[in-house]
This record gives sequence, structure tokens and C-alpha cells, in this order.
Amino acid sequence: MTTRTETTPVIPLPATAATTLTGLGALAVAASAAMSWTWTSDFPGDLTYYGSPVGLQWLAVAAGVLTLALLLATLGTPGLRWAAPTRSNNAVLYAATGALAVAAYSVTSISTELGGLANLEPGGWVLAGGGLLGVLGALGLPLDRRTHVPLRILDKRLFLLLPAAPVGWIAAHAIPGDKPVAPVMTALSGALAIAAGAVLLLQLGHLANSQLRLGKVDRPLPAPRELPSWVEVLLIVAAFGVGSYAITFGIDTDYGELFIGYLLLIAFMIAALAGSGLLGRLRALTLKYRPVTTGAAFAAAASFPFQTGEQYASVATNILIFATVALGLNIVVGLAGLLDLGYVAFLGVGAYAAALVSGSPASPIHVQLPFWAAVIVGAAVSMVFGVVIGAPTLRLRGDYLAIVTLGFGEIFRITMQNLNGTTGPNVTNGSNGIPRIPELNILGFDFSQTHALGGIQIGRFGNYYLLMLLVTALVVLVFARVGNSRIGRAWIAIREDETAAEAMGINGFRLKLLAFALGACLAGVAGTVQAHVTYTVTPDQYTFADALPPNSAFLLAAVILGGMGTISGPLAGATLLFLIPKKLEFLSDYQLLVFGAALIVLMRVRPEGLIPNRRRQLEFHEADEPAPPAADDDTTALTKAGA
Amino acid sequence: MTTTTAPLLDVTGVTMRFGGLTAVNDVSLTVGEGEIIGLIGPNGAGKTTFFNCLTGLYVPTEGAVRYRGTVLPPKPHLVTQAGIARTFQNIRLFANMTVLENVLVGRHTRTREGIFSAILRLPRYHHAEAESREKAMELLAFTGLAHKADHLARNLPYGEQRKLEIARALASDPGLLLLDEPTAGMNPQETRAAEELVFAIRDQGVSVLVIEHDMRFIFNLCDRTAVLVQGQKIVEGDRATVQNDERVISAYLGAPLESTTPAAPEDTQ
Amino acid sequence: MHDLPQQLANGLILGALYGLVAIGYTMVYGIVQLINFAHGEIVMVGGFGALTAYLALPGGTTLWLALPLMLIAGILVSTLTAVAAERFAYRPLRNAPRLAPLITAIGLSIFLQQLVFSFYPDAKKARVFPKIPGDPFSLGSVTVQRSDLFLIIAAPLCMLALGWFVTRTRSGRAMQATSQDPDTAKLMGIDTDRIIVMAFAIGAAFAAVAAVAYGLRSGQVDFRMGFILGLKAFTAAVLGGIGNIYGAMLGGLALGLAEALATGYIQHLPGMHLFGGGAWKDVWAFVLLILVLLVRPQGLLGERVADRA
Amino acid sequence: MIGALSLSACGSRGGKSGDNAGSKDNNAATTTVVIGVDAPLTGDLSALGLGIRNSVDLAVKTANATNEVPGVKFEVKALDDTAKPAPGQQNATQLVSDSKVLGVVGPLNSSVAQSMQQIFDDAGLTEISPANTGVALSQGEKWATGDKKRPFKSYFRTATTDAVQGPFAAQFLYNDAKKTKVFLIDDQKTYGAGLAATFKGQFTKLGGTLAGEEHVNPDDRDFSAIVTKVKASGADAVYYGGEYPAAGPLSLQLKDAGVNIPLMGGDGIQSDEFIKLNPKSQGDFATAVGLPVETLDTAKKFIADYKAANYKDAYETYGGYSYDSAWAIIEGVKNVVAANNGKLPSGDARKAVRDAVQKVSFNGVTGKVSFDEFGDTTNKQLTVYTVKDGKWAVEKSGTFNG
Repeated sequence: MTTRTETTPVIPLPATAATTLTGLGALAVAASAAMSWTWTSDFPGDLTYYGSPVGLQWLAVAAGVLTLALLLATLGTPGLRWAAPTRSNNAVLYAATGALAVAAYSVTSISTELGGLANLEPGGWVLAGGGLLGVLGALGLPLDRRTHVPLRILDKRLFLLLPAAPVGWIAAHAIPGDKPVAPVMTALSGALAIAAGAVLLLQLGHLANSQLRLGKVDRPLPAPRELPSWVEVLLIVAAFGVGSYAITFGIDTDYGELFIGYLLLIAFMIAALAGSGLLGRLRALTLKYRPVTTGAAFAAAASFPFQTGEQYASVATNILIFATVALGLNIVVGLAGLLDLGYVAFLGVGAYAAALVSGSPASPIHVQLPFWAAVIVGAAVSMVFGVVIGAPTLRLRGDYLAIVTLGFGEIFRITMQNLNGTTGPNVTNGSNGIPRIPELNILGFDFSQTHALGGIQIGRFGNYYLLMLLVTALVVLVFARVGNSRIGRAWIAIREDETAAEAMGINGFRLKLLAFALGACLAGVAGTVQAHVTYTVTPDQYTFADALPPNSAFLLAAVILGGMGTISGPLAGATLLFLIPKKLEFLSDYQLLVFGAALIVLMRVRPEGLIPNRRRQLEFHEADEPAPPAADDDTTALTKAGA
Repeated sequence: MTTTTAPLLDVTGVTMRFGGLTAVNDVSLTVGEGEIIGLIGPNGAGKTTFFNCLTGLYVPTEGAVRYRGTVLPPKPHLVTQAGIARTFQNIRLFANMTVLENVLVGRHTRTREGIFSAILRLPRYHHAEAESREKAMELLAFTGLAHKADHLARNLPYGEQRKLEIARALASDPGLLLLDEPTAGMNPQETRAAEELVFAIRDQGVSVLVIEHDMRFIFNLCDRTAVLVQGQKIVEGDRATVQNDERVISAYLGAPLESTTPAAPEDTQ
Repeated sequence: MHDLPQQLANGLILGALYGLVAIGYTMVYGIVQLINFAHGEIVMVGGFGALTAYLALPGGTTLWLALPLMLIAGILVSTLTAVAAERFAYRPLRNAPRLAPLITAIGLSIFLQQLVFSFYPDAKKARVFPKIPGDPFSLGSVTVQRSDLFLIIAAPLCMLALGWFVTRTRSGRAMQATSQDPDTAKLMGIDTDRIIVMAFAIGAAFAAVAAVAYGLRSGQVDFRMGFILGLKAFTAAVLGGIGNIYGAMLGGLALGLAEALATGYIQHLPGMHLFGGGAWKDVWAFVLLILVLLVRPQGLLGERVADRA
Repeated sequence: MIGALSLSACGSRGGKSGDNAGSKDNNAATTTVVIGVDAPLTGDLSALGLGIRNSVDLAVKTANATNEVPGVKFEVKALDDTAKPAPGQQNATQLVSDSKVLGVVGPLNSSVAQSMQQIFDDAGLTEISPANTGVALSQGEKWATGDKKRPFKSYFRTATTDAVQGPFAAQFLYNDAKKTKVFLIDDQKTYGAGLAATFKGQFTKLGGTLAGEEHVNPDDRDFSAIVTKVKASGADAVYYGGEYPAAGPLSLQLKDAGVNIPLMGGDGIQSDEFIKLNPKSQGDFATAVGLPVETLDTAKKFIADYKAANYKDAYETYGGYSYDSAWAIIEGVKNVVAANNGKLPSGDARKAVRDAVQKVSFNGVTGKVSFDEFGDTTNKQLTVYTVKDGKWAVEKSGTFNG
């Protein structure tokens, strides 16, 4: 079956006019950063200066410059051609939309927070105008479009919300304010209004989709120009440098507005770079030079504390702990297909084990093991717990494992609370936990002290960050090597079809137990570091679900959101899941609400996760391509995976 | 039974009951070295249940299964390790693995590399891995799938999925291969190709026990054929014996069988 | 041990509450093999629905008049929520990998909790729920608080009604058929979509009954009430054999009894004086679950599922 | 606006000095001192956390309005720890890295305090908790054996420790209420378990007997099994270590089961919510730190000011302590500035403030505020309240001594 595509503009414009318009818009967006956007320093970041961009203004520069570069590359400018093999104007459109998104977001947040458009300075107007102009121009470029996209109409019953919203509003106002139910009705009518708005928005989105009909590029790509291998290696290094800078920028954003702008920019730019074919090309390069890639990734990660201060190093250390544990869980869930809902308990086991032998004055065991021994103890104890929990339950049907692990997670917390001398033997001090865990000192390197490494001061959290990075590297190594071996293949086989796997001579129970124990062991190792980083282990750190990671629900979400069975998936998923709630503190009460909604929407839009496994990607998007006309795509026939 | 060549597979009096239902009733069967044996019967006759009893998926209520003289343990993976491999009636490939990986999974029992070996990646590991791949590619070449080694199993056309299942089963170096309806859903051409494949497998020294509906396929292929009706073996023998047996004819034509069943066990001894 | 009858009664009453919630888990699981983690929040939403009805009634309405209206409101709210969740969150994922709907469920659970927390007036703290006024009544050595009357009457009625529904009505039998073999059921012309919606709706209605019972007996509802209740009910459903409606109730009762007896008596066993009481009751409930699963992997009333090769 | 426009047009980022909003203040030499707040601002405990934040904010506004420290303008920087140690620790590093922060009020939870004490101590940054009650935080793990040792010089608290409140309640129940057989229940959390343990020590020392001991899960709302045990034990009172969300239904279920004995708890249950959740709370007791609000002018003023400031959330249990904590920092800064010719010392202002806070003494919302050699409040004033006609009424006021 062939997908029918065409290359036409959405808005009929002469080619040169469209190009000029886009270029001008991009330039205007970038240039606006050098101007003042608003008159008062009340808006976070202080955007009042001429000639000295900050925060959101840098995002505008990046958006404008990238749009321009993509435009030039698509036009075939020598030197940039390599970066846009598809020559698709869609990439330009995405980039321009990204610029518009940053612009629109900045302008609206300035005018809403400060109360009115009057708060905009000329720079703000230039920004908004430039963003609009760029998108208009890009819509006039010849875009890769599908010839026909049927208009999807939402479930008709949803449109009942539209008349319901005003009715609710009237009803809420008809009730006298002193009735106890009045505030409830007001809230209800508000919710109705929001729901009605969402329905309208969604339908508008479908309408836009059927009008724009943007499609994928299916032209054969020109073979990339052969570059000398040192250039290719340099390209990889540069790519990781840029990536590392982008992530550092994200972690360092110190107010919510900047973080949202940053997320908008990143999302659109990734779409744009994927559309231009640059990401595909870089991916091919990384596959070609695996060792270089691994080294570059590691170096990029290790450079973090050198770029930023203690404040963000502490955040990054916690991200690493969370991400590492998520990757460990990915062995259990992503490779072996075992649903573990209490995984955080293994982190806790490792942390408690390390705390008990750390020499903390609160530990009832008065020994102080060296750190390497503590790691072994933590890993071993965790593994024992994994086996103890796994052995009776892994023989059962898969879904029972979910409840048993969930139960285990809760029981772990309760037991740690109970082993306090009153309701059980004194091991853990109950809810007081084991505080004052001493700092690490490995081979004379005191982690609590600031050290100068290469002329840059690395503080306590920088030290722990680097230590944790080693643990992460270990987990990545184990995951990559075991995942791609006889054992890993057996796990995937079990995940795919346990009966068939057994018929191939695989001892399902033993291999599942192995996966469970290995996962537990890796989480335990992460736990030993965590105990020292936070100084204290208490039962309330290890819960099933909570506002902030790490907890079992977030760990699972990181794995599935990021992409099961991959290495980069859980790392990316964990980073996002950690940063989003942290950076959106200004949403305060609504932060978790937004998080819950985001999980639902993401699973709806991308059930295979952000970074799909190569295999899963094939599986999910194969079905999209034939696109049988008028099929309700809710029921597009996909074969049930796993089951 | 104690002749110079003991049978490869010796099934004696296997009975399988689920609650009140007797799915397989006192079936005995032998497969010799280098033989191709057929097992036919109408739908619901208990053929697949019988297979599951052989492969350790079910523990037979009564009776015993011996392979090369030893009683088989009732665990699928141990049965495979002992040397019996199987395919499934409703193809059960590892859909999201590549064709090559599917066959590599089949090598599982014949390789020993454990978790530490995988992490440390010592020379021995690379050696074993290379050997497995070589063997797997050989099997893919043997079944004619070598050019699709890197495709996802789920993307293969139906006939090739059947072939892949056979290649995967062969990867465990079995002495006996159990095929569950290998030609279901195939066109005549593909069926003939499958026939060739089964002969080729036998020529490599692997005995084959095959369940089929397609009479012609069975009679072309098999040295002996057993007929299973309502869980009981009513007749066993060569083409002529089976084709001329009245009970077989009536079973396939759907005539009531009640009158004949009680006598069946004695007759087929 | 002279308070044994009282502890048994405590356990059975608590267990009936678990059982009512567990039915929601079991019905949905039986039909779509989905662990609907958000079911606890469906209970919570039902509780707030009932509370809203109570608030809307003129002050001084007797509880006997208010209770049916509260019940109706609760059932309405939780059923609507569950059906909407099925339609817009779960159904699009029906062919997605098994874990995707689970994440949706976790997301939905957080979303519903936060929705109530943020928007229901004064819901950041527990909200007062009416109680059935009057003194506790006693039967021999057993004392039962008056508000528990509702649960004692409602739980058996609900079970009877459900039993009648699944065995005597066409839809009920279709539901049973779908849970046993969805593919065949579809071939037989059963509209599986409708059956699934029905399973969610019935589960939600039971959840609302449970929510009202919970509100009455503890005198409050709060946005987190669904979490623990859901967790316990899920355990009960597994204990009883997930997919079996009678198993859910039985599992609930067993779990409730286990908790009450563990609180009451474990510490009197030799060598156990440190491991009893309220601090360990959840641990013992969990141990019970493991033991049952080891002896009967399919749960108390579950049926062994043969894997057809 | 034109003026502002031209100001911003001419400015350059490098030239930004001190406080940019200085043009509004006539005093050009104003320096900004930030008081950090770390508390759970979202989640289940946000009501308490927001109360803490608002009370600190009120203290800061008051200090700025009265120009309490000439030349110094105070600001609040409130961070959310969601009641978890790890985010609390990240907040601590964030506050430490902001050189304008000279003191921190918080946290609410002991486990969070454990993760941040060391970090603040390394930086010499004053931390005053309005809510931590665990004795070990300020007196070391071996305090119960009399081996008291202060681990962190920069950690203070305005909340009383369990070592004060629990025993005071025991004295009241035994001596005044004449209850000799008490059933002890706690919720296993730091606050509740600590309270229960110190209550137990004092009560048995006085000669009372414990009819039984039980523990609840703070998220549970069904206490029937425990109620049955209480009933069977024949206790004449229940002491509950924990907070009102569980205490309310527990007390209610006791009475619903026909066990008409009073329940007593600490300041964690001395909340109007307890009475709201528990229509049968008549006769229950609670201790709270400080003299009754009615007898303290400072408290009355705080309540009036808080109301006038129109905060969205109530000041809750720890509002007064938080206000006093913030004010202790303000007093500390004031003393430091006064001792340094009206300016903040350019060198180690944090350590100077820490040492000054150690010596503060003033009349706060909860009574006299000063710190002993462990950083604990010297205020040992306690009041027992009882529920009378749907309100907390003063039953007895006194000072705890040994």
C-alpha cells in the first residue's frame, strides 16, 4: 500500500515571498532578544534590558537561529546541507512553530502576570510579530503533506458539555451563597467549563490536522556525503555537547516560566530536527561509532557539576538516583515483562542496609564498614529480599505479581516503621529512621569537602553526583550487556510468550527470578549511595505513590513513559518526571493534577513511550501507515502484544 | 520393546482428564529413530492435548512418556532439554524479536553462558555467541529464511512464520520434532514445500511426529499414522490400514461413534 | 479471648466494606484483564457525590430521607466517572501493551484525587459526613455502632442483586460469557464494548455504596480515602480469586477478619508478643495473601486457567 | 511608567547593585535579608505548611512595616519539600547557595530536618523549626539515658520537644483527672510515637498503669478492632500520640462503641478540625504549648493581624511558632546589625546571626521566646484544653518541670 503524499504549501504564496517571510520572522524573533520585552523587573528574570538577553530571551534567540538555519539548510546552502537530508520544509514549519510557541507563551505570561498587554515593550511586540510572521511564511513553503486526512469528530456525546457548561454556570449562580452546597456547585460549573473548553480545543486540533495534513517524508533520501571519520567523531562529540548543555539549561532553570518555555522549545525543536533528518543521521553515526558515543555520553554527563553550582548538583544527583533505579526496574518490567509495583522498596532495602553499617550514631549496629563493603551488603541484602519475594510468587500468574509486589512495598515501609523497639525488635528506629549517616570517604577523598578539579570547585553534591554517575554507568553496562545476551533474549522471549519460551527449553521461573534478583540488586546499590546523599533513611521515603519521585508509581511511570526495554527511555523519562513537578512548583496545588492528566494523555498519544524500543516502534507505527480510509482508529487492528 | 533399536519415544497408556472430561484416553504410541509418524483426527479429538502431555505442559493423569528409555520430567523446558522440540498449532513466535533472535532463543538449552559471562564478556562469551549465531544462520538457510534474519517475526508472511517456528524448534538440536498442524492455512504449493522440509529434517536424523488435518499431506509423508477420535486411538498403521478402516471413515464423515469406541483399544493393539 | 465475638463482628463488617469495593476490581479484571487502579478513587468520588447531595438538601432533613438520595447521587457520580474513564482513558488503549493502561490508571488515580483535593470546597481536609444518630446497639456481647447498620443491610442486598443479575439476566450471562472467553463471546454476537461499560458501571455503583457506608461509619470522607481502601480491596479480590464476584466478597471478609484477629490476638501467641497489634495487622493480611496464593494459586474461588497451547 | 521605561532602557545588567527596586525606598543603603521557609506547600500536609509560610510572611511584613531593623528589608523565600527528605535537602542547598538568606524557618517533619541539618550547619545558616518535636534532633540519640549532646549548632526550635509535652499530659491525667489506667495508642510517626513514649515513661513513674498499648496506621479510619481492645481492657482514659485526622475518628468510634472515656492527645489534635470530625468529642483533652491565647496580648495581636492580612489559608497549629521562629531570626539580625554600626557584617553574617539567635529573648506569640544550650525553646509553659460545647476550653495552665 502506498501512502499518498504531495508537496504543496498550505497558504498559496510565491516561493520567494514565503522564504523571505519565514527568514524575516525568524530573524525578528532572534533579534527581539536584544530588546526590552517589558518595562518592569517584576516579571521573573528581569527582561527589561537592551542588549543583554536573559532566560526566555535566550530561548527566543535559539528558536530564531535554529529556524533560520533549518531554512537555509533546506534551501541547500552549502555547509548546512548535511544537516537537512530530507530537505523537508516541514522541519522549518516545526521550528517556526516552536519560535511562535516560545513567543506566544512569553507574551501571554508577561501580559497575564503583569495585567495587560500594556506591559509589553517594543521587544515583546517584535517577538510576537516575528513569531507569527515566521509561521505564516513557513505555511507558504512547499510542505510534505498527505493528500487526504479525514476529519475526525469526537464522540458526539461530548458535545453535550457545551450547552451543559452555561447551564451549570446559571445553576451555580441561582443557588444562594449561604447554602452549604453553593461552593460545590461553583466548583462543578467551573469543572464543566474547563471540560467543555478541552473538548472544543481537541476538536479544533482535529480540524487543524485535517486542514494542514502534514505528513512524513517518504522520498528516498540522498546518500550522506562521506565525511572523514574524525569529522564524524567530532560531530558526535558536538551533538553530545549540545545535548548536555540543553539538559543543564533545563535543570538550571530557576523559575517555572522559563522551564515551560524551555520545554516548548525543546519539544518543537526535536520535532523539527527529526523532520529535517538530522536526528536520523546522527543516530546512524552513533551506531557507527559506539565506543565514541558511549564515551561522549558519559563525558557529557560527568561534565555537569563542572558547569553548574551545588544547588543544581543536588537536584542532578537525585535525578541520577531516580533514573538509575528506573533503569534497574526496566530490567524487570521492560525485559522480563514482570510488573513490579513495589520496586522502591529495594532502593529502601539498600539504603537501610548501608545506613545500618555506616557507623551512624543512631544505628543499633555499631559497625562502620568501608563503602565498598556497604555497597556489597546493600546489594546482597536487596537481592536476598528479591529472591524471598520472588520465589513464592513468580510461579503464579503475572497479574498476581502486581499485587504481591505492591503489598511488599507497603509491608516494607510498615515493617521499617515497626522495628523500633516497641512494636518489634529495635533495628531501624521506626519512623525516626537512621539519621546522621556519616559522609563518605573513599581512599582519602572526603565527599563532604569542596575539591578543586581542573580549576573548578566541586562541592559535596558534585562529589556524590560523580559517584552516582559511576553507579549509573554500572547499571547501564549491566543492562546493555545482559539485555543483549542469551539471558536477555530469554527474558524477552518470556515477556513475549512464556509458554513458547518454556517450550524452547527456557526455565521460566528461574530466569524470572534472576531478573527479579538482578533488578533488586541494582536498586540496592543505588540505595547505598542514596543513604549517604540524604544523610538519613526514614520509612516515609519509600512509598507507593507520592507527589515527588522516587516512589514506585513514578518509577514505573518513568519506565513506561520513557520507553520499555530501552536504556535511554527510562533515563529520559525519569529526568522529565523529576523536573516537571519540581519546576512547576508555581502551579502549587495543580501540579499533581497536571501530572496525572499528562500521564493519561501521554499514554493515549504515545503508548510506546517517548523513546520507543526499535521493535515496539515498528509494531506501533506499522498500523498507521496503510491508513485505511474512514476506519475508526480506536479499533485499528493491532495484534495484542504479549497478553 | 527391547530389540536392538529401542524406540526413541515410547508413550504408554497416557490418559488426561480435566475434571469430568477425559480428553485423552489410554493412548500408546511409539516413534522410532528416523521415523515420521502422523497423528490425525477430527477437531477436538485430543491431538493437541496429547502433544501437551508429551511436552510437559500437562502432567498426564495416568501413563508414562519415555524418551530414549527415560521417563520425561513434567516440565516443558526439561523436555526440550532432553531432546524433544515442538511447534504450536496457533503459531507462537516471539513476535517482537527478529527472526534471528527467535532462532537464538531456540539455542537456549544448548548454550551455557550465564549472567556473569554476559556482563564480563570474556573471549569465551564471544566464542559461544558467534557459534550460536552461526548455527542459527545455518538453520535459517536450511528453512530458506536467511535473507530475512533481521526482520521482526511478526512481519513475516504466514507461511514463513511456520517455517521460522520449525527453525526455532530445530535450534535446540532435538532428536524428535513435534509439529502441530504445520500446514494449517497453507496453499497447496506451500504445503508441498513443507513436505519437502519435513523430509529434509528427517534426513538430518531427526524423527518427526506430526499432527495434521490434511490427509494427503500425512499419507505422503508418514511412515505410520495413528488416528485419534474422542481421545482414543482407534487405529494405527500405514496408509492403507488407516484409509480402509471403517471407524476412521465414519469419524470423518461424522457418523456416531458410540458403537465402535468401546472395542477400539483391543482392536488397535 | 472473651471479646472474640466482637472482633469477629468487627472483621466481618470491615470485610464487607472491602468486598463491596473488591467487586469493582474483579468485574473489570474478569472482562478486560485490567487492574483498574483508579477504582479506589471511584469510591472516593462516589463519597463526595453523596456528600454533595447531603449538602444540597435543606438542613434538618432526617437521615432516613436523605440516605436514599445520597446513595443515588453517589452512584450517579461514581458511575459517570467510571464510564467516562473507560470511554476516554481505557478504551483507546485496549490494544496497547498490557502496561500502558496501567499507567493510565495510575494517572487517573492521581488526577481524580487532585481534582477533588483542588476543586471540591474545603476538601484539603477531611469533610464531615453525616452519621446515623443514636446509641450503639448490642446483641449479647457484641456492640455495633448504629451507622454500620447501613453496611450490614446493604452488603448482602447488593450481593443478592448481583448474583441475580449475572445468573438470571441476558446481560449478566453475556457478561459471564465474555469474562470466560472474550473472543468466542464476540463471535456469538455479544457486544463486548457494552459489556465492558456495564462492568465498569456496576463496579462503580458498588463503589458508591461502599463509599456511603465508609462515610457513615467513620463520619468523614477525604480525598485520600480511596487509596488504602482500594489497595485492600484489590488484595481482597486477588485473595478471593480475581474475576470471581463471590470470591471478591469472600476475599474481603477473609481480609477483614484477618486484620481484626491479627490486631486482637497475634500478640498473645507464644513468641509473637512483639509482632501483634495494629502495627502489624497489614503485614499479617499480606502474609495471609501469600499463603493462600501458595496453596491455591488461583485464589480462594478462582478457577484454574489452563493455558491452551 | 515613563520613568521606569527610561530607567530600564539605560540600565545595563552589570550595573545592577543591591536591590533593584531601591528607587521606591528613600533609603539607598537598604540591604535585603531573605528568610527562607521550607515546608510542605503541596500535598496532604499543605494546610500546615501554608500556615507556616503565611505566618513567616506576616512576621516579615510586620518587621518591614515597623522598620524593625533599620537599613534591612526582609523578604521571604518559601520552598516546598512535600514532606520528604530528599526535596527538603535540595531546598536546603538552594537556600544555602543564596547568600542573602540569613535564616530559615522549617521544616515541618523530623525526617526532613534530619536531611537538612548538616547542610545548614556546614554553612552556619540558622534553622529554626516551628514543628519538630523529636528530642534527638537537638540533644543527640542518647538523650534518654541522660547523655545529651547537641549535634548541630545551627539548629533551633520553637516547638517544645516530646520530652515536655508527653510528661505534662501524664501528670495532668494522673494528678488532676485522676485517671490511673490509661490505654496508650500512637500512630507510629515521629511525633506520635515520641509523644507516646515520653507519656508512658512519666505515667508509669507516677504510679499509673497502662491498660494496654496499640498502634494505628495514620491513614486508617477503621479502628474497631482497637476500640474492642480498649473496651476489654477496662481503661479509664486513652492517650493518643498523633494528629487529629486519625484522632477524630478514633475518639468517635470509641464513643460509638459505648466506651465513654476521654481521649487525650498533644497539640497535634488541638485543632478545631478534631471537634468538627468528632461530634462526640465532649470531654476529650489536649495539651498545647504556651499560655492560653486569651491571656497573651501578643497572641491576640497575631490572630488579628493574620486575619487582617487576608491569607487564603488558616495559620493552623504551627502558625504561632512559625511567627516566633521568623521573629527570632529578625531579632538575631537586628542584634547583629546593631553590634556592627548599623550594617550587616560583610564577612560571615550567617554565623553572626546564628550566634545572635542563640541569645535572643523576646515575648512572642507563644510566650517568651529564647533558646537553651541545645537550641530548644526555653518555654515550658503548657496548657491543657478540653472540649466543651464544641470548643476547646482551657482546663489548666502550668509549667513543666522535670
